[in-house]
This record gives sequence, structure tokens and C-alpha cells, in this order.
Amino acid sequence: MKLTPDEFLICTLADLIGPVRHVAVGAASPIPAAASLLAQAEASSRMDVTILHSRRHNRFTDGGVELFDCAGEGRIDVFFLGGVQIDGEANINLVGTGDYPTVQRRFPGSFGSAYLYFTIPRVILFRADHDRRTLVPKVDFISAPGWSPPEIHRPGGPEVLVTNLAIMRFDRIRHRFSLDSVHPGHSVEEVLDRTGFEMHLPPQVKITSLPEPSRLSLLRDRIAGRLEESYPAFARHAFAQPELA
Amino acid sequence: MKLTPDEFLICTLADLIGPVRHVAVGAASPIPAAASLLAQAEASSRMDVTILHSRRHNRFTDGGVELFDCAGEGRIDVFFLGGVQIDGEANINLVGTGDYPTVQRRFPGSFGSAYLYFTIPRVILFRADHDRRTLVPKVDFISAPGWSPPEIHRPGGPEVLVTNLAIMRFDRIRHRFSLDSVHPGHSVEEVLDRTGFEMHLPPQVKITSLPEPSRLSLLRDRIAGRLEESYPAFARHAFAQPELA
Amino acid sequence: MAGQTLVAAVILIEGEPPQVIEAATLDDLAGRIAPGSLLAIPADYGGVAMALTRAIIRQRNRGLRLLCVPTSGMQADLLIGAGCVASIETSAVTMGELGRARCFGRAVERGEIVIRDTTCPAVHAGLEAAEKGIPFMPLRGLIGSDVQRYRYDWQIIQNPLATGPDPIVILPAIKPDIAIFHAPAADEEGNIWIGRRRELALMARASKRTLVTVERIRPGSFFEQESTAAGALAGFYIDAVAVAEHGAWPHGLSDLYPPDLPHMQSYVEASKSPEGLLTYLDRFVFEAAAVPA
Amino acid sequence: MAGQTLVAAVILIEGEPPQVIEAATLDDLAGRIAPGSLLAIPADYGGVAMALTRAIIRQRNRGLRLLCVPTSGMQADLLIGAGCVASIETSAVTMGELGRARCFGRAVERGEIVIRDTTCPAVHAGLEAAEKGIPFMPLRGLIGSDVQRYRYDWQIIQNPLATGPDPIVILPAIKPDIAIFHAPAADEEGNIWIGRRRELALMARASKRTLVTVERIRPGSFFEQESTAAGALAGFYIDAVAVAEHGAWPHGLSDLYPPDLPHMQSYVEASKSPEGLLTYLDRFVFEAAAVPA
Repeated sequence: MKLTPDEFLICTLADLIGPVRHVAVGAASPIPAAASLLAQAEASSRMDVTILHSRRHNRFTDGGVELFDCAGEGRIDVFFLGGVQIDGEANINLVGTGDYPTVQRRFPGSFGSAYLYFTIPRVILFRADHDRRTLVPKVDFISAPGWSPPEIHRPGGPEVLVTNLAIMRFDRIRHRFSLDSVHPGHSVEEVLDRTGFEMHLPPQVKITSLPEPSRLSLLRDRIAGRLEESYPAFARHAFAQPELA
Repeated sequence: MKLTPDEFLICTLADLIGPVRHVAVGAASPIPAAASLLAQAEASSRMDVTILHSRRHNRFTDGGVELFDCAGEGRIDVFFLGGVQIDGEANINLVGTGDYPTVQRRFPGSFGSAYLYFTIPRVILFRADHDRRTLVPKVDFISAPGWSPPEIHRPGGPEVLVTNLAIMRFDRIRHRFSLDSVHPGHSVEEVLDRTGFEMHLPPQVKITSLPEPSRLSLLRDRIAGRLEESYPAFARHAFAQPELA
Repeated sequence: MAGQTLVAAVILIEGEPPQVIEAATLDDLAGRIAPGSLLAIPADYGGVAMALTRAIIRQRNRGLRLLCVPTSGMQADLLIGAGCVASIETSAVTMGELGRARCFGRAVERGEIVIRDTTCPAVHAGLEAAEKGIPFMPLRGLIGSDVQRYRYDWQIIQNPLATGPDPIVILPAIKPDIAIFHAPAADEEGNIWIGRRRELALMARASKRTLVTVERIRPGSFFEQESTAAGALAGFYIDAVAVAEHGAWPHGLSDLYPPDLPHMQSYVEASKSPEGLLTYLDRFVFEAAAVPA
Repeated sequence: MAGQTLVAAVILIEGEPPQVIEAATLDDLAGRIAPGSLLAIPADYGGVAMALTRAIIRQRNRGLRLLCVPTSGMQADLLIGAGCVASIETSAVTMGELGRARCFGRAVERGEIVIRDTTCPAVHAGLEAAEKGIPFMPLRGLIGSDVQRYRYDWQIIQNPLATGPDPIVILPAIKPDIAIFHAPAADEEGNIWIGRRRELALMARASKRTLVTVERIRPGSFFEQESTAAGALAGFYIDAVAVAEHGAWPHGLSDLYPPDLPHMQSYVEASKSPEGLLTYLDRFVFEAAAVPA
């Protein structure tokens, strides 16, 4: 069965989200958005999905602040963050490379990360490009730190980092990633070779599971179309053609 | 021409309001509400009137907090407060008489006075019953103080006290009232005799002016009906019958 | 499994999350309010859940700590008169044009309930702090009032950003256990139409649980159109909904029905004595036929 | 005098305050924005006043200090590319799915504009403080980020209500000189229909002046019905209104029209070089026929 890389990542993220009360997805995150809608479709009990910048999948009525208020109160369970750079302590950089402020290459900015990384219990870091330019020993700019000293009020933080090669769990005690599973077709060596930071290597590293055909049908038939409002270009190219019935 | 005491007070308050950007009226204030609508009807340029607890004369859409936010930002020019007790330093008591908290006689409570008295530049104190039980040497409970030490941020405060007998201006430097005018049919001696606090007596005390017949027509024909939503009982009894054309 | 997926698919075609409303009864809702709860109730102009209030009294709830947002009238007075209340934090309790709130007055004068006097914006600020997950909110004014003097939980600090002396009060977050209110409608997803009564959203978002009574449950979702979305409160803030037609009576509701002033006047008369109040309770709360004429 | 009273009376019969809207032109509005103003602009999902933005550029405004609430896209990028901007406070500038904001990127990389990096809720909190007239708002998070480290105007204090160590950031109020946005409609009283885009209300209430463009001015008042009142913003926050049909183009507006993605894609291509940007400006900003196809 044909499976696009985006479809695989969507299903992988959906597994990591699991059944929760409320998952929210920020700007420029088509794959997390699709994964959240898939997890919702598969949930057996009520699950809310908020896709910011969407009208249809967004039930906030108090303007842009409501997501942050909700997060501050612990009402959002899962959120996604990425990074131009991510380092081994899970610090993320969304601002640029080189010396701040006149960086070598400027990226959009930190968005809500400097707050949401602290307040949402389970933050899933997602970055499709697993390479040493992205996964660096030390980020050039800390948009949001991966961990905080104990006196800092911080109910939230990183849970896992997902790339096009692997799933790495973040150890909040040791402040380091641990390789959890490698995607089919890739090896532990390849992952380590393309990672710029040190990470823990457990005795057993799993292989990330592939989605069932029925799940792919659900994704293509029911989820893909719902992304068009927010991510029209992504919705056009990310999915394989649905199988004919 | 027949003139009810309420009509006289409404016109007197309307004169004191004058043409402003925005006057707001709180709970249980039918005479200030009518005065504000009258002042608005007589204003030559835009003037907003907000009557809390009214749907028709209230354009706040952010819930109960919006009045206070507006006041905090200096967007409300005039407001009305009353008091079970008012003393010579313009302290007001809306809570009760006797020792707090198990007062002898409990009244509703301070409402927003402990905030609005500080933030709204021109607060008009209004209390129909001019007697020594109301205008006391020292209030039993300070719902809101009449003045504050200079280090306290306080753009607002009392401007004038209006009763069924007189208009007394508050001197914000000397923290005392000064008798400004006495209503027709009453005397300076009567005012002083029925006031429980000391006030300044200038060489000249005016007589409060009576409203023109045209103004009364405007009030009875156009304003009275608009009070029914918020003050049905008041709207029924406060006004003399409109003159027939 | 295939059937389960199909159900999900059907729902997804509609673009809706799973339908969640189960129309609970008033007694279900009242039963979720543990004795001693910090209970947030809206002002008279909001949406007062009077039918639910009567159910609470019938269940003989005790020790409630009322938080009025920011004032109350007959709802607080009735709960106090019925003996359900241990304490009240409020900017005012009043029957408005109809007079004083007599049960409230008696209970305070006799020291039968604990009174925590506050001022309207302080209630809002405390709830906003809870809504935002911040520990406190600053508020201007207050200093030098006896309201502030008796509130040992409020604190005066120097404004850290000021260069000269600038004392300012900071108010701790107020996080009610439960908020209750009445609204014109819920939709099938459990969203509530509150219109411009946004303090109801504030109450719901600040509170641990929110119980709502509505006039009706309408099909579909308020979020299908921007025009109805604007006045909605998302269902994820709501824990249970019950239908209660005329549920605000004898209060009015939005533009749907006006207050029943003759009834409220008769309540004010009855409440002037404890005996009168008991007669009122028997007739309009404990007897089943407590519906508007 | 009698005539004047009569006019007032006629208005009062309708229960309306005096009509205040004078339909200003885009150039009138742009002319009210002094060079160097602290200018608040909404995020792309709000209501972006693009027609007004083009008028601002045509008037060759300079030295603007942009405040993005809390992010921006083509609006900030275009203003920067046209040389109107001295500094920008923002959580992000991005063209979303279409790519990076190139003028913004170039200007920051070359140090041509001052960048004040922030994070979304800090923008909201600063505006909320201004809206409330309080000097600061506390906000969780932030500590240990470089966003916080470079913001010398933010301050870390010990939470005065905590018993143990509890550092928290306090953010000063942000009071823009002017807010500009585009909305579906105004009514004759000058009230604006913003629907659930409440951050537009926040911008208007926090700012000293607010200039709004709308698709149309409709008769009557949004406040005549509770259903339309819920999505309205009172006219007393608004200083001037101009009609600009398709005024958000090439951005979309609410459920009225979608973004013009081919045009925005062509903008992203053009903006990849300063020369391309100038060509774009000539064609779509300085030439009169800059209207959607």
C-alpha cells in the first residue's frame, strides 16, 4: 500500500497524542493539525481539537488570548512546537541562526512558545528535517527553554521529539532525549549520525509502527478535506489518492 | 407649571453633567439615569450614555468588567455615587451603620465605588435625603474614601454633592464641601441645620435654577419612557403628566 | 470496529466533534454541587439559574460559599434564607428598585453568615487571574477604603515598574469550585449561547466546573456561522447542561422574557420575616408546582 | 433652539444617540497616522486593513513602530519593504504556508529595523494592562528564554502572594498610539461588527486612537438585537471609519471572502529581492488601479 511520508508522520503523531481532552495546534503546522483531527476521529470519548487560524476547528470566542488563557489554566493537554534549531536539552529556536538580533538568517519568531512550552503538560516537538543543522548541540537563540530550575512554575514541557527518522523521548529529570523508536527503513546509526546533540541510547530501540490500511482510508477520506481551509497547498500534495471502494 | 421633586433633581443633575464624551450610571440610580439621558438629548455633539443593567442603553459587549476597564483607562468622564452615609470629607458608606461586619443595619454593599471613585474624573454624589442621619460627621464604614494621599494614583474623585436641598461642591485641596446653591424654597440655615458635617459657607450662595418648560416637555415626552426598561416603578410615578399640545 | 469507524466517519462528514450533550435534570445538576462548595453566581442582569437554585434548596445543600459576580439579588437572598449559605463574597446584594435583600441583611446583622465585602472590579480581576492561570491581578483604587482594610487576602505592593512611590493592590486569583448560570440556548455540541453576557464566560473559564441551565437545546452548532459563533461559549468549558424552560424566573432573561415584578415584589414582602420566607419556600420551592403563572 | 430640540427628539424616538459616522476616505485615515506612531496591527486571521496599508505607503509614512497583535504577515512585510517602519515588536512575521516574510527577514538581518522579539501572550497581556488602566500584568512562562533575556522592559519579581520562591514576569502596559483593522461592517452609530475576533476589541480599547475600514456601513444599530450586539464593538472606541470594499485583499475576511492565494504567492516571489518588491509596490500600491481582479 502506497504511503506518503506525510501520511506516515500524521499517523505517528496521532498515536502520540492519544485520547485526550483537548489538543491545540498552532500556526504553520499542517501535519500536527491532521494528526490531531485523526486522533479525534479515533477517540471513543469527547476530544476537542483546536486549530488556530482556522474558523471551523476553533471554538474560541474571546480572541487570540483565549488559547493562552486556557493553557495557563491547564485546559490544553497537548500542543506542538517545532524549531529552526532544537538542542539536546530540548531548547528550541524559532528566531534565527547566528548572533542576535542581526541574525544570519531570520525566521518568523517565537510565536507563543516562550509561554506554551511552560504551561502545556505534553508538548510534542515536531521537525521533519532530521539533520545536524537542525538538531544542534546548542541553539543560537532560546525561544523557549527545554527545562527550568525547580523554583520556576512549570507544569508543562517537552514530552517527545518526532522527526522524519525517529521518535525521541525527553527525560525531564536528566534533561536529555532518549531514542525511543526508529522509523521503518532507517537505522539507529543513521539517526545518531544525523543528530548534532548527544542522546541516550537504551538497550532496545523499537521500530515505529506503520498505520493500518483502514486508518489511512479514514485519513484520506475524512481528514484530508478538512485541512483545506487552513492548509490548502498541503491538503493538495500530502495525501496519496484515496483507494476506490 | 407643575414640577415634581424628581423632575427638578433630574434637571439639576443634567446641568451638572454638561456635555461630555461618556457618562455612566450604575445600579439603583433612576434620577441620575434620567439626567444623563436628558443631558445627552441636549448635547450638540456626540455624547455616550451607559446605563448599567440596561440592555438598550448599554453598548458594552465584554461583560461586567468593561465599565471598570473603561474607567481605569479614563474613558468615562462622569459617574454617580450615593451613600447610606456621606461625611464632610466625602467618604461614602454603602455597607451599613454601626460596627462592621455585624452592622446594625446592613445595606446592599459597596458595588464598584471603591474603584470608580478613584478612576472617574468627575463623580457626582447624589443623595435625595438631606438630613443628619445621612450627612454625618464621620461614616461608620468607608466604602470609598473622598480623597487620598498624593502618592496614591487617583485621577478621579468627588466633584459635587447634590441633595433634595442643595448643591455642595467638593474642594479637593481642602477636602471639604462648600455650599454652592440652595434649591428654591429652602434656605442656607435649613441646609446647615440638616447637615451633620461642617462645610464651607462662601459669601454668596446661589439659588439653584428651575428648568424651562421646554426642557420639562423634553423630559416627560422623550426621556421618561426610556426609563421603563430599567426603572419601571420610577418611570410610573416620577413624572408629572405631559402637557397636552 | 468497522461500525465504530463508520460512526466516526458520519460525524466527520458533518465536521463536528462527537455529540456530547446529555440533557441532565435539574436534580442531577444540583446533586453535583457538594455542600461547602465555592459557588459562583451571576448578577441579576446576567442569566440567573433560579430553577436550579430551587433544586439546590430542595436538596437541602448546606455551607455554600457564595461568590457573587459581582453582585446578586434574589438568588443569594433565597439561598441564605433557606439556610444553604455559610459565607458570601459580594459587592452588593440588593433587590434593586424593590428594596433591600432582607434575608441577606438579617443574616449579616445577626452574624449568621460570614460576609466578605468586595467591590465589583475586584471580583472580575480575581476571576480573570484564575481564567489566565496567573496568581494575582493588580487593580487601581481600593486603597484607604474599609473594603480593602478588611480584606486580609489582598496585598498592597509598590508598583515594581514605577520610579516614585506608587502603591497598588494585588488581588489573588479566585477559582470557584462551581459556576452556575442560565442561558437562552445550548447547541448539540454543548456550546452555550451567552450573547454579550461575557461575564458568564469569565465565570465558566475561571471555575473548576460549570453547570448550565438553558431554555432549549437547538440542533447543529453555533459555530457553523460567524454570526452565531460571536455570542457562543465553547462546550469544553461546560460540565453539564439541563433544560429548564423559564429557568431564570422570576428573573427575566435577555430579550426572551422580562422579570416577573409582581412575583418579586411578593417575595420582598414575604422575606421581611423569617416566617414569611418559610411560607414562600414551601409554596414556591418545595412544592412541585413552582412554575411561572 | 426649538428646531435643535426637535432634531434631538426625533433621534430619541428611535432610542439612538446622535449619528456620528462620517464616511472618511482611506487617505483621511492614513493622514491621521503621524510618522513614528506606535501602530497596532492584527494577525492575518483577524481583519487586516490592507487597503489602508497601501494608502499609508502611498503617503510615504516613515518611522512607524509596529506592534503586531501578536503576529503579522504581508502587512508588516509590505510596510517594512516600503521603508515605512523603524521598529517592530512581534511574536512572528510569516507568510504562513507560502514561506518566509522576505522584507522583514532582510531588514532584520541587515539591522535596518529594530526588532523587539516577544511572545503572543505577552502582547495580549501588555494590551490588556493598557485596556484596564493597570501598570502591568503578570505572566507565567518566559523565564530563561532569550525572548525574556533581551526584553529589558520586562521584570522578574517574586510573587508577593507566594510563601516559597516563585519568580514571575511582569509586563508593562502597551498603549499603542493608533490601532488599525478591517471589519465586515459598521452601523450608522459607528459600532463595528467584529464577530468573535475579540482581539480587535482589545486593540481598540488599549489604543489611544482606532481607525477602522469596513466593507460597508449598514443602517440602524447592531445593538437593536441581542444576536447582533454579541459581535459588536461600541462606537465610542472608534475614532474614524472608512468604507473599503475588499479592504483586506489580498487577505481574506471572516466568512465573506477567502485569501487571494495566487496573488500572495506572487507577492512572496516578488519580495525575494528589493527590486522585485519595488515593482510590486509600483504596480499594486502606487498605481491607482490596485484592486482585486
